[in-house]
Amino acid sequence: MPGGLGACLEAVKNEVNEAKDWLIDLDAAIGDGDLGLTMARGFTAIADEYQQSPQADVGRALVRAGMTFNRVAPSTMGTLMATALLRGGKALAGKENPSNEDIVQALEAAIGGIGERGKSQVGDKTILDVLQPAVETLKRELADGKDLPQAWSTALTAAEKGFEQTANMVSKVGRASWFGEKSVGKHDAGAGLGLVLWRAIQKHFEAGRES
Amino acid sequence: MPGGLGACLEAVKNEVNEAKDWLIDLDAAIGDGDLGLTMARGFTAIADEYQQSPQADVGRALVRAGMTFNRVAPSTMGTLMATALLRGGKALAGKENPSNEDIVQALEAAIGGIGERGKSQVGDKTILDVLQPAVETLKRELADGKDLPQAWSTALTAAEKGFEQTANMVSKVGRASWFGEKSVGKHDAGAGLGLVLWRAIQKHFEAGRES
Amino acid sequence: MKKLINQPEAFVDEMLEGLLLAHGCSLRSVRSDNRALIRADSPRAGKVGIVTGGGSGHLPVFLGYVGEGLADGVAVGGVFQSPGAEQILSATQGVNGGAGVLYLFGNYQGDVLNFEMAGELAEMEDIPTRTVLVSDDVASAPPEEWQKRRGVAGLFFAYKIAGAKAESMASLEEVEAVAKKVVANTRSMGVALTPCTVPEVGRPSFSIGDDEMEIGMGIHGEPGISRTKLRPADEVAAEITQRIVSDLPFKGGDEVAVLVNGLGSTCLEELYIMFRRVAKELEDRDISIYRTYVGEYATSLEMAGCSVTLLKLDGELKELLDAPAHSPFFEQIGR
Amino acid sequence: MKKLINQPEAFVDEMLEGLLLAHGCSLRSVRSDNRALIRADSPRAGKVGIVTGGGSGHLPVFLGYVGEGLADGVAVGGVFQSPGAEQILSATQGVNGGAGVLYLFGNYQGDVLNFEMAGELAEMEDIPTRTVLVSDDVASAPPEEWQKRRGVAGLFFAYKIAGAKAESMASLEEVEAVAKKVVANTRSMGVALTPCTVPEVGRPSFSIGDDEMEIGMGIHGEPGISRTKLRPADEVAAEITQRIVSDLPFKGGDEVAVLVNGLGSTCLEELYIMFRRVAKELEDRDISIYRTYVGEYATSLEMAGCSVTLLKLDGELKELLDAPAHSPFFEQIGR
Ligand SMILES: Nc1ncnc2c1ncn2[C@@H]1O[C@H](COP(=O)(O)OP(=O)(O)O)[C@@H](O)[C@H]1O
Ligand SMILES: Nc1ncnc2c1ncn2[C@@H]1O[C@H](COP(=O)(O)OP(=O)(O)O)[C@@H](O)[C@H]1O
Ligand SMILES: [Mg+2]
Ligand SMILES: [Mg+2]
Ligand SMILES: [Mg+2]
Ligand SMILES: [Mg+2]
Repeated sequence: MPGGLGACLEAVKNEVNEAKDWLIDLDAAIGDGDLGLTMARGFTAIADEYQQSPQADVGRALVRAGMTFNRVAPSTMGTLMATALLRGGKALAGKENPSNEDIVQALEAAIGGIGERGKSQVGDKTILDVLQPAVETLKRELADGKDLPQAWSTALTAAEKGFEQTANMVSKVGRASWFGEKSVGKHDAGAGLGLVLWRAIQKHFEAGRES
Repeated sequence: MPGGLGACLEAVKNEVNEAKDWLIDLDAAIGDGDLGLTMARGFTAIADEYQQSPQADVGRALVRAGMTFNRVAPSTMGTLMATALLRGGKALAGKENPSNEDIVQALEAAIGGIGERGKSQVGDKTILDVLQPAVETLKRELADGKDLPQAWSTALTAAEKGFEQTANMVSKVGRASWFGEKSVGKHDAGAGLGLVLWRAIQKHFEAGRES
Repeated sequence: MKKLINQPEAFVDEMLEGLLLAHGCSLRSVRSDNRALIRADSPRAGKVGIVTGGGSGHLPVFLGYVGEGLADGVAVGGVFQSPGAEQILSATQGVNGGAGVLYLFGNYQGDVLNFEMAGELAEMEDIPTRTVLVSDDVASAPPEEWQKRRGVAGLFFAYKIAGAKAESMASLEEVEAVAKKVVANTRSMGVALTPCTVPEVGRPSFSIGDDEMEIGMGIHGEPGISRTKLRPADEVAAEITQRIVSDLPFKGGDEVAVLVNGLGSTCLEELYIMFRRVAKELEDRDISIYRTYVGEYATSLEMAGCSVTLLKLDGELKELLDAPAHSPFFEQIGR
Repeated sequence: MKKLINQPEAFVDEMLEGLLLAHGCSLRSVRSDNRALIRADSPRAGKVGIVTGGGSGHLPVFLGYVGEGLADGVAVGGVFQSPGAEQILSATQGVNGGAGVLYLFGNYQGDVLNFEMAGELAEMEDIPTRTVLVSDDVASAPPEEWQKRRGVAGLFFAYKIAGAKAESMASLEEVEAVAKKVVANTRSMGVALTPCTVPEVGRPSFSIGDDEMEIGMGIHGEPGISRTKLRPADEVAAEITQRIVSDLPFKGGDEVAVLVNGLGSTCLEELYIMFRRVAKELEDRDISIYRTYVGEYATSLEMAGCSVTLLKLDGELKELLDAPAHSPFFEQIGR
């Protein structure tokens, strides 16, 4: 990745902070409106922590980030992000320059962790509805021989589609599920976060390519 | 008195009820605003009680009224009115047709009771600043040979003057005293009540004279 | 303020009905008048009875402090209104165990007048009474006139200590003396952020800007000593503590009990934030805290704000403060 | 809503500082992290530890129920935010007396996820844990899905009874079993009149008309089941009782414990007016009240409103409910 993990975390941090109010509004509609705050706090903390003491082992770095994320943002999504970082980190243990295959495996482990921890699946109107199709597309595109930035860019379209589809779904889990049918017509906030994350890295790749 | 004690209590009840909002406003300015409510309640209760079971012995009737007044309106003024009724009643014990002299004595006992119970005196910015000069005037006019209605009417002027003067005084007792110097410029609510009571009986005499 | 009530006029009586349904084992009414309540085990032969009373709207004050090691009887007035002399007399009769009765209540004129009337009536029945007025609100009169001050949350310390003394079967004179000692050593000051609404009145008791607070305001909305913009809790706690400490004055080396009391809608979390700073202010002055109470001990319906009370302790007061106490509203197991 | 606070971000930590200053004899922090608190006498060898936790802003929930005959440890989150797994683990380690630890808390996903993470970490340290979720809020899911419901004031009964069981040195399985029994027999419903304001957010958690109320609203402002004009307390109490009774269902001849709980700014007087009608409704259905609690047991900052909780009792539950309990926020001397 251009600039390594540190630059990548920095890119995510900036994008999430920019999307803060948007995420708050999405979560406020059928939740408690904290998502923008907790995610800004979490992604800022892990980026800053890495900046202060970088770690060559990407796996280890992600595990540490997961623990930190949970400490500073122990909300639902904070805990799911922590779980994702821990699982992804475990999958990358010992790697300093993960291959594309490693990355796909780590992403699969991460979203597997979210589903397991959250006892949720695609269709429940969550972040999974963005991340699952995005990772599937990424994997297929890479298998088709695309390079990582290209594949990531194509997967962004899948992520966007996934996000749009959450508006048609009934919330099955978490706070939003209490709204039942009333949740239809509103996008899921966590899905919004998934999109922000995916787009952040896509932009980061793009910037890397241009520079 | 025209129509006896019952008609007199009825006249007071009506006048106090009419003055209710005015008394509330006066008390609200440098007190808690309940004076109109408590006095309407108290004077209504004793008039209605007398109506239901009249009593020839004016003294006894007033003592009973005092107990009732305290039960339905145990505020500062309610308790002072109860004390006044008890003392006045005691002074008239056994009388069915009190003389003018009896009445003056009863009134003196009543305002003496207020001063004792309230540990207050003329100049403290209270009901006494109306009742004391009124009773003094009444006594002097009667001694001068005026009849009761005439004397009462002249005393009303003293009551009115007393009421006006309370606006220049600093509150020395009760809730209003917490306002200290800030009470200057405002009339005392209890003095307002004193005026209402005196005027009620004056009107009652007038009506009696006309009929 | 929105309320869960029925007819406003029924507020006090329905509250009392509910209360007796809930706490009928601890409290009972005298001659079926719910506005005169006494401990279920009253009268206790040879024990000084403590009777208190005042307006409704201040729970747990007043009736919440009727219990073991506390007061014995209470006369309940309308909201922010004195109870009648008749009810005070009923409570007096109900708790009279032959050792006399102490009238212990806050210094408000309506209450004073009615307790006086009741005391005269009780005397006619050969029940000796004494009166101790609680007048702890520093904001309501200068130090040299402290006995003219209003009674606020300091009532709690008076009940706790006089109640413990009476429970020890002390004489009327002894109970009166220790109650006077508490009052002389207790100082309080409050801050109000919002008014409250008396149900029958239906509108707020006073008006205050959305960004204002008033230090020294009384529990019925009586005027305070300074209205300012809303300030941080630390500043408010520091100012209140300073005013209280310099009033008695409390001095370095003193041992005190502290009560941080919520007026109604201010939440417990905020009270602890206030206490945090009060404790620091006391520490800075070398005044040590012997015992702390934080919570709603004397409220004003749903008024927002809090008060701070300090009681200077000596050996006797410490022992009595530590004694167990038990009512439906206040339990203390002991030190 | 006006608040007595300093920096909003410091709200929880300053509250905890104040609390530990006030109650340092009863509570202590684990490894100087005030967000992981345990009974001062923890760990007690051979006793099952009970750890709870959740967001701040609900005092006395959660940390107010750490004490004798109650819970042993608590992890404290931000306002309306779950605590982190790390703090839950700290509390778990702090109370572990070798007999295992019961996680007992309200059914909110953020909390569930973090307790799950903590449980996995505790397992790695050979501390066996069990989890019982309190899910008493009738308004939040249909009867057949009662285990998906949110946890509200019913938490109190769970602490009281599981705590008494643990105090009797019962095994982890036994404590878990009785906790499950409480939860299965507890039902609550609330009504909200005003929203509350999370300090860091700075604006009300939801909007509601000046003349409206919402039955079934959750303690963080989660949507309820009916928003109507403000109705008399009697009507509200009758409706809530009916909904709760028909849910379990509670039946004629049942014995219950009742909790009428204030959400924050609703005053005690109003809670007794509500209880008065709840008691009547139960009497009409031949359901008898064994024990009553009225007061603020689980709040939502300064939200106005209240909740009613019923617990169906049997011999075992009655005995455990009557056991003494003692914390800085709750004292019960026994029956
Ligand atoms: N069980 C779950 N599994 C996966 N994602 C979930 C689950 N529950 C909630 N989410 C996601 O989390 C988002 C809300 O996160 P957050 O605001 O942290 O929740 P809360 O404020 O309720 O703790 C939802 O929009 C949804 O995408
Ligand atoms: N000590 C006193 N002696 C005589 N009159 C008094 C005394 N204190 C108050 N008053 C009178 O009572 C009036 C207020 O009565 P009320 O509204 O019943 O008082 P509160 O509401 O404080 O109980 C005052 O305006 C004053 O005239
Ligand atoms: Mg959220
Ligand atoms: Mg949240
Ligand atoms: Mg008045
Ligand atoms: Mg009054």
